[in-house]
Amino acid sequence: MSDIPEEASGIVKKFLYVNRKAPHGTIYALESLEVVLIGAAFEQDVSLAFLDDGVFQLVKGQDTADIGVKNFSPTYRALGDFEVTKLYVEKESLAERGLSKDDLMEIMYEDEDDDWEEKPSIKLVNRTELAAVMAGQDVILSF
Amino acid sequence: MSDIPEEASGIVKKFLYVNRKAPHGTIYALESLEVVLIGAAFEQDVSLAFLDDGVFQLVKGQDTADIGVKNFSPTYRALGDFEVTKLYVEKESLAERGLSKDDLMEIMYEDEDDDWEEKPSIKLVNRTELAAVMAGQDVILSF
Amino acid sequence: MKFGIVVNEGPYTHQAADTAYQFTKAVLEKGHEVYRVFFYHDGVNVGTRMTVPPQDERHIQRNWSELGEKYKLDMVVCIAAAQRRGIMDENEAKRQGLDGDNIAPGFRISGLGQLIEAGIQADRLVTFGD
Amino acid sequence: MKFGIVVNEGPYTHQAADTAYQFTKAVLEKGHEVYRVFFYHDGVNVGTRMTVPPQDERHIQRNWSELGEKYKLDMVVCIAAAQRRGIMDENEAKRQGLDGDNIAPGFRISGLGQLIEAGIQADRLVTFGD
Amino acid sequence: MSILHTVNKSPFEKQTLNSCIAHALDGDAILMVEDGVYGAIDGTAAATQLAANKNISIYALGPDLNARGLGEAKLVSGLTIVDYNGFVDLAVEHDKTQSWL
Amino acid sequence: MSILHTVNKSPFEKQTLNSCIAHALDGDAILMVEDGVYGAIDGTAAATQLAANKNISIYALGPDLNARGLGEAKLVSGLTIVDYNGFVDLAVEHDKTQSWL
Repeated sequence: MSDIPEEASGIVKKFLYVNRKAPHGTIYALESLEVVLIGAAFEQDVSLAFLDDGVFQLVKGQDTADIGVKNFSPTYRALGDFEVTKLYVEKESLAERGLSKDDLMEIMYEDEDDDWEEKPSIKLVNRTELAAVMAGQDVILSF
Repeated sequence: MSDIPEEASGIVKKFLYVNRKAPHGTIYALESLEVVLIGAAFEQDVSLAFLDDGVFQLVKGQDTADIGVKNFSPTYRALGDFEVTKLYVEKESLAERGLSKDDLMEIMYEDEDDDWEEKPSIKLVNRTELAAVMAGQDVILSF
Repeated sequence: MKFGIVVNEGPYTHQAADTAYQFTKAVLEKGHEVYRVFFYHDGVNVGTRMTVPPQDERHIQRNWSELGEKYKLDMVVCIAAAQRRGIMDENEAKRQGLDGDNIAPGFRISGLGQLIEAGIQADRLVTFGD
Repeated sequence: MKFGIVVNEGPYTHQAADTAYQFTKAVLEKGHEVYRVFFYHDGVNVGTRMTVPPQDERHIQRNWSELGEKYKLDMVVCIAAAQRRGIMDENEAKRQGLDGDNIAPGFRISGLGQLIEAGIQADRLVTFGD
Repeated sequence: MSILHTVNKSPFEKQTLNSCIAHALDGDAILMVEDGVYGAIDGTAAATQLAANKNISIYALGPDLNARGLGEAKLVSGLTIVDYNGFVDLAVEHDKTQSWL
Repeated sequence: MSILHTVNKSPFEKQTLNSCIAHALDGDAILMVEDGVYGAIDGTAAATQLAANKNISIYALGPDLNARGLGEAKLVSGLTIVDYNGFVDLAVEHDKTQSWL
């Protein structure tokens, strides 16, 4: 039962967090985000995929005051500060739900390899491209 | 702590238990059946509806030994002993799932008003007929 | 009008326990009566006093306990469902030989008959679940 | 080969906790290694010692505790998920000012980092949930 | 003997709304709550289904719409938005409630 | 980099199997477990979808089929039935596992 600290392990894997569920109706979106934030400290190669009802997690203007539940949606906009900068959003999932890119939050990060230029974290991909993203991973965590 | 009402209230309501979920994958079918069994002591006018994936609850030949889970399906056959004799099964739900009446357990009851003749508890109904059954109830419990 | 409320999912995982709370609160504030709140399936998990959610999140059990106290609600946790999920009051824990209990203030453990009775006695039975 | 196992649903309500158990047992009996079993979301509810299922049903917590003891498994309950759902060990209960704890033998409470670490260290990570 | 039907599942994930519509009768009402309110988005397959049922009143819970960022501009026409008090009123006005879980 | 996909939801209730099939690539495998095994019934809309994907291997967990009373005569052709040991072997043979929850 080795307890190697992550910096000593030297292993860098490609981690994909797959988000397929809507926010608020269930806790999976929120608790998935908590994994992503903690996971950021491990310096792995992290991507997030949003497909099916998971695209609803990124809809802008969420206001949970009247259901008495915490609004965690602003946290997605802070992901760049945790060096989580690859958010793949599936076009087909958006279209089936009557959504377009304009319905989503603007999520940016500062690219340290490009003079800290602000760049969008959301990458719109089609189903075929997303399948390729999935195929290229080492570890897939589904929520 | 007794499940038997302290005194007969005299009220007889039409209770419908709506079963829309498959057995074993979740506990809803089993715990719904537990309500039906306890409820039988209250001498209400009880019906059960099986539609959508709920029709899978009545499939014959279920053998749960290898998943290590209790096989509660034989209990449906004992419902007649509890005077629960109206099991409405939706034809459209069966057909969509590649099932016919022959795939279902035989569930019988003895009709005390007809010289204890054995009669089938399962009544196949179409969607329109089932909607009418629902409309005619006083209390609907969904699982 | 007299309402019965059925809560079929546990705290935080599904919104059902929250919606049921908001609905029950509205029922009471509008002057209706709540005959009973019955917690079934994972809903029994609402009734543990051991939850400690983050400071900036709602405390679902405490919300229910406070609503129950304010309006003298009869909040019943199903015994069969509770035994499967580890919700115990002092009597049950003793009977089962356990070293402690975890039921929250205002909740009581009883049988499924209490659900049927709510269906008989209430004018409307409203179910919240998954 | 080294496996990591993630269990995301609680006992009895979803089959996930059973399937995860059968899978983990098969992994071990085939001679593979299990780096860690991580209980997240409602999966933390598997780790309460207060469940008393009917005599004729399987005892999910006990199954896991026994498997854990036999193979010296590292069975970790996520602390954040556990706090929302009322699963406590002695230390956590003390820290939170609670009057008792409910964690089952063989389970320990720790952080989400243990899940990431399992993803890094294991050759295969397999998730069971709803 | 009219029914208030509640639907709390996304129609893009589950068949629940379809099944509810198929079993609702004239004079009944359908109230979308929790993730069920995603069924109120205009221009989707679910919206087409809703529109085909003229004699069933369609409601959605405002607090759940707001939580999910669904402003009125995005919603199907003919929908009535209610709050928790309105939910209670609907339960009173109809003879019984059926939750499509 | 092939994937073992697991699906544990009934295709008659949820969109999960559809989505999985739409994202699986040649050489991947799909294993139906728990209520997912209902996707193996022949002559349904789900079965038609499965059959259209020739280069993906389809498996179903035998213990879950038995629990649900689904004998081999009722199942789609070209399906391989495995037990928990077979599930472990599939996880070993593929580079990673994706659970469609």
